[in-house]
Amino acid sequence: MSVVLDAFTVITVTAGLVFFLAGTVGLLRFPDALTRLHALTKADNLGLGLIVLGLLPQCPDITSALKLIAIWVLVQFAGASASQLIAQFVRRNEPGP
Amino acid sequence: MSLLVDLVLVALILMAAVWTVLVRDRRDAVIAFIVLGLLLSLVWMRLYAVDVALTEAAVGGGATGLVLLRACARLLPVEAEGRLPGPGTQIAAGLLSAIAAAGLAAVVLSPPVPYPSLAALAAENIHQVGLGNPVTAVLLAYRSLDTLLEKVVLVLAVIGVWALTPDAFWGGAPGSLKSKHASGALDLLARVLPPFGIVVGIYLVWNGADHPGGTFQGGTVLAAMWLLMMMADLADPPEIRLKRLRRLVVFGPAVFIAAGFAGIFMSGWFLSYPPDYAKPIIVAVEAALALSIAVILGLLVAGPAAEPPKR
Amino acid sequence: MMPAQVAAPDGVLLILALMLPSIGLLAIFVLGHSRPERIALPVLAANLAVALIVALQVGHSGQAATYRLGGWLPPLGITLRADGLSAALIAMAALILFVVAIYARGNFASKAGGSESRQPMVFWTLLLGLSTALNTVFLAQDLFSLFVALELLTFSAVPLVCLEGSRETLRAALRYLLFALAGSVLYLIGVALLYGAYGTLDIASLHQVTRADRATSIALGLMIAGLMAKAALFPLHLWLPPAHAGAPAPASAVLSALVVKAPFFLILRLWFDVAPQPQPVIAGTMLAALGAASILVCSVLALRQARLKLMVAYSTVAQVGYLFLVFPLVMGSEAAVPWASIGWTGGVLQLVSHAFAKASMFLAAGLIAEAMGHDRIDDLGGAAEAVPISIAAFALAGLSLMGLPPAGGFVAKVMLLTAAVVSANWWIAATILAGGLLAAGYVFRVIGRAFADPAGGAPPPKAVARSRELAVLSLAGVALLLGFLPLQPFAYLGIGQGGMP
Amino acid sequence: MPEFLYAAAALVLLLTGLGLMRMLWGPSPADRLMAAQLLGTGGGAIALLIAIASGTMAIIDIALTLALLAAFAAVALTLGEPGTKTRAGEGEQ
Repeated sequence: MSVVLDAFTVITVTAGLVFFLAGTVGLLRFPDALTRLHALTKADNLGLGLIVLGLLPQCPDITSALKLIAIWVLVQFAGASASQLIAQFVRRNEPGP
Repeated sequence: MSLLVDLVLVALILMAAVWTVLVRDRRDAVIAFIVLGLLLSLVWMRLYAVDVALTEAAVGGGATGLVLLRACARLLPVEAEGRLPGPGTQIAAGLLSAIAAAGLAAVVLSPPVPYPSLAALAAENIHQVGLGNPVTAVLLAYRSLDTLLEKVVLVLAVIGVWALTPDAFWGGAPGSLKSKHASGALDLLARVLPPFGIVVGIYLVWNGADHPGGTFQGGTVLAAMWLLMMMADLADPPEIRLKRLRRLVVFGPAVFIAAGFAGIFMSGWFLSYPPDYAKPIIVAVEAALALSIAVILGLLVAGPAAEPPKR
Repeated sequence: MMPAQVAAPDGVLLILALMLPSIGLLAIFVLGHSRPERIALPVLAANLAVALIVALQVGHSGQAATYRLGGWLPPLGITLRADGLSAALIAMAALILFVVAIYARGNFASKAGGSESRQPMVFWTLLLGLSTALNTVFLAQDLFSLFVALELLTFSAVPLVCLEGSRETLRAALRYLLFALAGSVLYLIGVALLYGAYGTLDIASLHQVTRADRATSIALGLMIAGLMAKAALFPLHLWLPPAHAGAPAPASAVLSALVVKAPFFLILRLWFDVAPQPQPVIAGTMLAALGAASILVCSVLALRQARLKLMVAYSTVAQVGYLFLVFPLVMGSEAAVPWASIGWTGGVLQLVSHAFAKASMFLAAGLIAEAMGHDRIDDLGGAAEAVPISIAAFALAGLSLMGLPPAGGFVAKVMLLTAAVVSANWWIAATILAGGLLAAGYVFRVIGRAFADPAGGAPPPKAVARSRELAVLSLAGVALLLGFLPLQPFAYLGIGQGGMP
Repeated sequence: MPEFLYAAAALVLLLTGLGLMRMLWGPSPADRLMAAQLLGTGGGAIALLIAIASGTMAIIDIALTLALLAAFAAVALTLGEPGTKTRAGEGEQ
């Protein structure tokens, strides 16, 4: 059982890493601020989400597991709001395309 | 493998620190400074100083950035004048930093073996105050006088900031923190996040007795929530003449001092706690302090009064 | 480690010395809506009473008074301790703060029934903040507690500088803040290094274990450098003149008389109680050389000032310079212990007599400026008729700065001079004499102008309250009375030194 | 398993740290802030990975605090925006 869970952790955490990689590459390579923002949110949503998912089986107790989920939810919400704010900021401060 | 984490961390910190100093634009420097705070929080975490890491995460993430960016907003007109520190100031500052860094390096590179520490002694005596977190025992029991006086420093800081109020505005409200541009996202954030934040803040204070966390971390999170509401225009900065506000500022230090004097009567010494009641007293003092810290930090960010009091 | 059952009654007073002013400032913050001085004055009076009782008890018992916070023993807990020196200094600070408060009613009294206004509220709370800070500096026995004390001091002192709110005073306050914070950072780094090396911050514990190694030297060097910036030792004095000259007179008086003494006191503690014995001769000589530079450079600058308050402020840097002459003098003396030497006693006496003299001088300068409507030295003609008592106080305080008999500064400087001659530090002896001459120059310049005829067309001087003039005179009187102390090491200052429990 | 989690933490740090190049390049404050934002999320992930890897559950609270304050820098950015209410020389008379 634990081997299966460990394998699950390895796979999902690795997948999470891929999204962090994607986020970073996007942030560095995409041409303008709004598209870069897209890349960023991918890392927020999926990168952290997959890592949390992968860590859940490794949690020693239910409280920490719940905290992990709460953290992911908070980051979703904060990330979405922050992207909105940053996008509005970009709109105001840069001449439109 | 954990060595790799540390190496990357060190490289990033050096980069962020150098960039913070070198970048010309103030706002860019502040953003770099926020990044530096994040990285420092990770460093404390790697050193297993979880209490410090929590403080850095809360203060660096919630308060410092706000204070500095608000200061930037006020300083922009000055920057337009193009007045930068002269070469003399720059050289002096650089020299000072170099001397301090060289001193630190010289000591750190020649460590005494073994490191002497009071950690064991602090842990040995912790049962006398009924706590589980030795950091809290240091802050609220062994060295409680320092903590108490630091809270007096915070009150003095509020007075110092208020002292910058123009005479005609004394008693009025600090300048609004709200953005000129309405934003649904900000409004939503400021409506949804504070309930979570208040729970987390209280949790950190309560948890601090036995686990990492405590008054300052919890108080800072609470302050951040208040500030968020002020920025989203869901709360106005309060008029500085309000008695209710001032009572909240003083509440924590006053409870702490009262507990100190109660100690003289209950167990012989100022700031001593009778063993049976030590934990409830300490938690009560912490709760009062957290409330005051939250209000004080909020007021420090809000700044001096910027309009006359409403009659 | 359990709390002991009985607290020594003298020790409880040490707690009161810290807590009374703290409670007072919190009370003004919450309650003092219209008349903050009604809380501040009784609190400062009580603080004076506490300080005097502590001083008398220490003298009576011949032993230091000690209090262990929460009953915890060092190195885990924090100790407050009043030895002879600390007791003398808290009494000095309490007395000066009280007299300054009486004087300051004239500047910052609020109108009956009026609503709270900015300057009185800020001034009175910060004055009590300074009282807390100074008592903590003089009594705390733990290097980190002393850091907190320095923070209390900074946060109370800096806003006082810009109380007026003009552009220049804001700039002066900001510069002061930068120097003070840089000093704090250096001090704190040193504290961390010492803890890393010895695992304790308790001064009495450190006294027994410090080694003359690299870590200790660097830690102490950083701390002393930071404190030098706070004490405005040349060339780190740049912040002081605009800050002390820009503050309102009562604030300048406490800043110059008391606030710059706190970091010096801490250097004294580090040097004699923490640093491994014997202290390096070169370091002591360097401190004294900077002190001598302070005396000479800033006395000359004081001579050249056009404004009275700036002149008095430059004189502070010069007079603080004398304090730093102590270090080589004590090392060169024949006495086995520093506190039994003439050089050490002369230094302490210089600290105390300058505190009273400079407080008096700044307050006198304030009254002169109020009466004349300006403080340009060249246009002070007629001041001797307008505010004769203030001019007299200024002259008496000036005697102390010059080191002329019968002032306290005379005894202090003669003791320092004797110690310099005995230890064959001729350059120090020459500096003391030159500094006295220069001080005579800048003091007599003011007195001379004050007795000149008023310039034609100058507005008639305004009257100032007699009680305030008498407060100024009383401080100068104390500075004078100190001159009747005998020319020998005082046993009182040695109480509790050395064999620290 | 801890070794893998530490390695993952190091990788997340490396990746989000590389993202900091955007902080150096800019060009707008929004771009720089995005780098900080990415590092914030990454920091949360690193904290969680290390918490589980080292068995120090208290570290989860660091991630919780970071998550709670994740949007603050973005909100604060609007404070520094030209056009918000600024009063030059405020505090002087």
